[in-house]
Amino acid sequence: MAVDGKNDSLTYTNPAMDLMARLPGVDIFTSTVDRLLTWGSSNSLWMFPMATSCCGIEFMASATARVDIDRMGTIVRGSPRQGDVMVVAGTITVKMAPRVKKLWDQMPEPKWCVAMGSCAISGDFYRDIYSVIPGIDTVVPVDIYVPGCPPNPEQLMAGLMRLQEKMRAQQRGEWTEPEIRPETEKMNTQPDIRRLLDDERDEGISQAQYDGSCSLGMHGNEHRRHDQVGNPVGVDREQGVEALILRAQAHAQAMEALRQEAAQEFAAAQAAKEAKAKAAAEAKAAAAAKAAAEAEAAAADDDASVAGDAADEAPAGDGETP
Amino acid sequence: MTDIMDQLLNHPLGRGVLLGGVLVGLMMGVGAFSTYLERKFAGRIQNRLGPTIVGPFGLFQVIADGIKMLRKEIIIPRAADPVLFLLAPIVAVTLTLASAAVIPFAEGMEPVVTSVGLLWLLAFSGLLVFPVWWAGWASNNKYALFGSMRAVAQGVSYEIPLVMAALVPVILAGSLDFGAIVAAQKGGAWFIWSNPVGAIAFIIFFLASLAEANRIPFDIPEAESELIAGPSVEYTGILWGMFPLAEYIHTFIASAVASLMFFGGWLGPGPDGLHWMALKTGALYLAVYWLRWSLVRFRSDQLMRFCWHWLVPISLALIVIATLWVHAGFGGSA
Amino acid sequence: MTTAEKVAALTGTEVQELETEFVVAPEHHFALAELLQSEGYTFYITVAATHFAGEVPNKKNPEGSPETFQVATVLRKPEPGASSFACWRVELAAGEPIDSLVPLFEGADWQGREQFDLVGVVFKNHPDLRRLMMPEDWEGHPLRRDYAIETAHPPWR
Amino acid sequence: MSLSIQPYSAEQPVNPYLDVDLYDPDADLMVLNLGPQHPSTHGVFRVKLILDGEVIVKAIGYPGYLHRGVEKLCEKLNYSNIKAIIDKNDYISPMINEQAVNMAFEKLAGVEVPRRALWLRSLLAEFQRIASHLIALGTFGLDVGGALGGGASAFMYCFRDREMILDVFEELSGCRFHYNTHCVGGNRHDVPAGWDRMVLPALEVIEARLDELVDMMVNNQVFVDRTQGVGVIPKNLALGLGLTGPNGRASGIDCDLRRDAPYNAYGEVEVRPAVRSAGDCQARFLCRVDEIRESARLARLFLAGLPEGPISGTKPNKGPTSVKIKEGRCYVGLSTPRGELGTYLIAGGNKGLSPYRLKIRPPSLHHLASIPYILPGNNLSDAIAILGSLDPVMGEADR
Repeated sequence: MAVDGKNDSLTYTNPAMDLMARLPGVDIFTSTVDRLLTWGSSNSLWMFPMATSCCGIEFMASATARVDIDRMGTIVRGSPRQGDVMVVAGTITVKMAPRVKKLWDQMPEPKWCVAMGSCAISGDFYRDIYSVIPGIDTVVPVDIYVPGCPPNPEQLMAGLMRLQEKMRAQQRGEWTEPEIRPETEKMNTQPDIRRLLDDERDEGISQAQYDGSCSLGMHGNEHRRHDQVGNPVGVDREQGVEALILRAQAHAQAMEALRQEAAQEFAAAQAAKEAKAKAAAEAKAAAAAKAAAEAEAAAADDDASVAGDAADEAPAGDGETP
Repeated sequence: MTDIMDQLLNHPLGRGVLLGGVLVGLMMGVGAFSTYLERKFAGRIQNRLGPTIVGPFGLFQVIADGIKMLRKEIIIPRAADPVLFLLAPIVAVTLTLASAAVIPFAEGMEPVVTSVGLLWLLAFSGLLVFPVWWAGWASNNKYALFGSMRAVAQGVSYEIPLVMAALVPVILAGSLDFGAIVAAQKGGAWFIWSNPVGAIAFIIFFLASLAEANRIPFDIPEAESELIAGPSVEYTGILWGMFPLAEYIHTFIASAVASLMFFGGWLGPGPDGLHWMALKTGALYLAVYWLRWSLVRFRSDQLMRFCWHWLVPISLALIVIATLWVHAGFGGSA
Repeated sequence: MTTAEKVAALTGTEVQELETEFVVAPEHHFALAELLQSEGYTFYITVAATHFAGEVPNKKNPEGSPETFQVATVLRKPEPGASSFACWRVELAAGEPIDSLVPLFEGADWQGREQFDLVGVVFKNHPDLRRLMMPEDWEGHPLRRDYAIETAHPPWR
Repeated sequence: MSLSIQPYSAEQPVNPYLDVDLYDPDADLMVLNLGPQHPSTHGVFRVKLILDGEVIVKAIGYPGYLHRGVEKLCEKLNYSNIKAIIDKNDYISPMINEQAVNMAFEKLAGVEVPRRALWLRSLLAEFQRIASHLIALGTFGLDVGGALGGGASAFMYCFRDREMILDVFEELSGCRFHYNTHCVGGNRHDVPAGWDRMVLPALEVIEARLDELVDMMVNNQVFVDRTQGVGVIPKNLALGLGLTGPNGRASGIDCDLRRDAPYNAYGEVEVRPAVRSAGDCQARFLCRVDEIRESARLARLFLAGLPEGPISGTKPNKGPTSVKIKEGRCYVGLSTPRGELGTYLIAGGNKGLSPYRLKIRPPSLHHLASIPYILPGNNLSDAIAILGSLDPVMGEADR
């Protein structure tokens, strides 16, 4: 799952395995151990539920008697520290996405992500809406997509089995292409964890994370400085509402100014059109008069209808302010 | 061969190493296998199957889980206290194993021969409050802190009825030695029915040891629906795995001690021996599961009220009655 | 005197039936809610604000029309056997605040906050008016007609 | 100085806008963020708790983590496409959500719905109510009993029974949920042959197993200790907050739209809503248990009396533009398992093809609005139980 080595959450290797790989003559042994480790990991996929909406219900149903995902050794843990597979079941919104990223960073390696349901995969119906993330793979790397709206519990189980197959294939070296989207590399949040034997970690990143987590309200006694009722300390409530009223009025005034501007433009355009149409009509009339001097008077009716068409072509407003 | 064994067993150091090794292996096996057993048992209670796919009857599930946990990354949170954080799970397992050292699974089969076995056991299981407290404190997580504070309050409170209920068989048998306590129950006179207080003392002892081991309905420190995982919420991989391991072993030891003190240990109808001890311990152990998967949990203040309003006065009364009973001449060997 | 007549007397509008939406001037809004509450309409049901974007002058509407808001309120009379509701609306100019019903109904708190968040109507005398649905730092009010549905919100969207 | 906060009561109400600094300047208060990702918040809901020890001093709720802009989307969609979206709002009872918007559309469009469709809708709604309440009971068990304990067993039992209802729906419409089986003017799927042979045994089994569940939960002293007198919502507060459905009826509000403002076929049968007066967690739990029994009774009535005839008053929809409502506005409410689901509709957007404004009155948001009032003064453990007993669905609350 390594991207390019920049994101240190993706380059973790177990120190014991690292040591063994460096010792001469133990390659055969390590490959056996590797197979054993993969067997263990793939048969004990503990899920950390990121269950937000409809799919969460089917996710819960997958743990119950009808399907019983515990048969393949999968149980649900509420803490990200003890999960192996994050199952994103449901729509992720803009408000929720930073939390998803944070919880994903809190999970220990090796870890996998399953996008369950069409909302998590692509946003589905809600893809174009201002508050919805168009697919969770823009936030965290996804290993398995389980399609459906919502997928049946059986489908989730099939997805997990597909993940097992992928893990085994990866261990054999058969499957190497990571399912990762380029947007993921641009994410600027980093894991809020300190790793053993990691000397090269930048302290600045850690500090930035810590500050960021404070702003999310995860640490500290922020209730002292944070507002109790939504207004900054020192501003009483009535004043706050007054400020909001002022803001709304300012907005309304701005809209009104825009409308006036548009009205002036409209009037100007209308006048220009009329002048143009009048000029055209006059030109036509002049031409017609010139022609009339030469031909019959019946041609004048046609000129009048042309002028009428020009007036009809005046642009209509789009019905809504921009 | 038997001579060497005898010599080894009679030598204090050799005995400690040999039986200690067996004990550690056995307890680790019990702790690990318990997770499988519990998942199967819970599955049957809930009309499910539990693990079936990994290995025959899902038996290798435990091994897979263990390998998985060993492989997982160990994360120490940035704001955590690294020393206490690492120390807590290790100490938890060590203390639990140490408390198991005095339990005789058959006559004379305890790694540490001492005449105050019960005292040793109660002392070590009482110390178990500390690693849980450290874990919660060192994690620098509010949920963990809540869990550990609840654990401390609960552990310290339930220690009292636990010890006082354990004193009842001690008074009846007149000894702190497990061997002597079991010997006093010879001839079918198990303490649970050979006297008026045994049954109640057993219930109190059992409930208090459930509370000590944080099992439902007393599992408020690790309340999954409130505190996610309680003190162990920040632990990953094998460090986390040590907590449930210690908990399972602790529960197993509590079952073993209860069967020693109230059900005659290895005594039984027919030939005495290890099989009776295993049977009784196993039955009590499954009863713990049964309770766990059919009850909801107390609230912390209700838990405290239950302890101080009911268990402590009743166990005090039990001690008095047991003393009078022994004084009247009905008691055991003493 | 029926409730409808009392309402008509209070608001000065013609009210035939309370279930059919009727228009009330903003200054009568709070008094009407108070009256209805004393008449048994004690169940707070909902408030729905609607934004009407004004029109720039065009051929069909050469004058144009200003931006307005409408706030509809529904109260229910919980009577076993025959429950009825009252539904009225207040028409507001842009930027004009409306009285909050929080002193009468606790439920108006979050409902008002939601309408403020999504539509941008300001509620006077609201004890805690801030965004409910969108993040606190969100810009704009999504349910306005002039808010584009696919507005981007970097870096997440 | 030690101050104590008592749980909400009519005599001593809780101030939800309490200024914590004024509460006790010397107290060492602690902020605990419950959620948005927490096992017991029933989706993504965040409560910021300010705690004095384990006692809650102030609770601030933050919904909106699942705000999907449904109302905005409805302004862009055609009438016949909207109900597929509304399904996803209250994802625990999608069947009734479809009916809610359809009722509003039919009222404004003036479409006559055939009698068979009305009865079929009522029948499906009652099934959905059973399924929804089963989830509510099960997850409440999970909240009180823990994911690794007796509560989990109750949860498993409830989901096991719910699967039978889903099978019934799957037989009818082909989906486990998000059925999309209602349309303006009638239904799309008629009852398959031999359906009653599947339905009636399911109802019997569910009713029989419900008794076991009640035995396990309500007749258990630990459960009673955890729920009795916890999270009491007095009647006046419930009225002011707009607490409808089982939560309101547990507080003594005798109001059920099925009986008081009958829609569908409810006017033709007698509905006996379960009303209790305690207003605590146990009353809410028992209200739901009683409603399951009542719904099973009603479902049997509706199944037995299902009239013959067409199931749709209009021709099948040929395209998305087949429903046109030029203008009008209305408020329509119906009773979902959570409470009164209202639809406030202003027609006339997009040349009559879409609503100009569709406001959904989500019962769950009103229920969640009660938490600043009823959480303070309670223990942290009780907060979980109270949240669970309100049975919120975040998809509906946030929309």
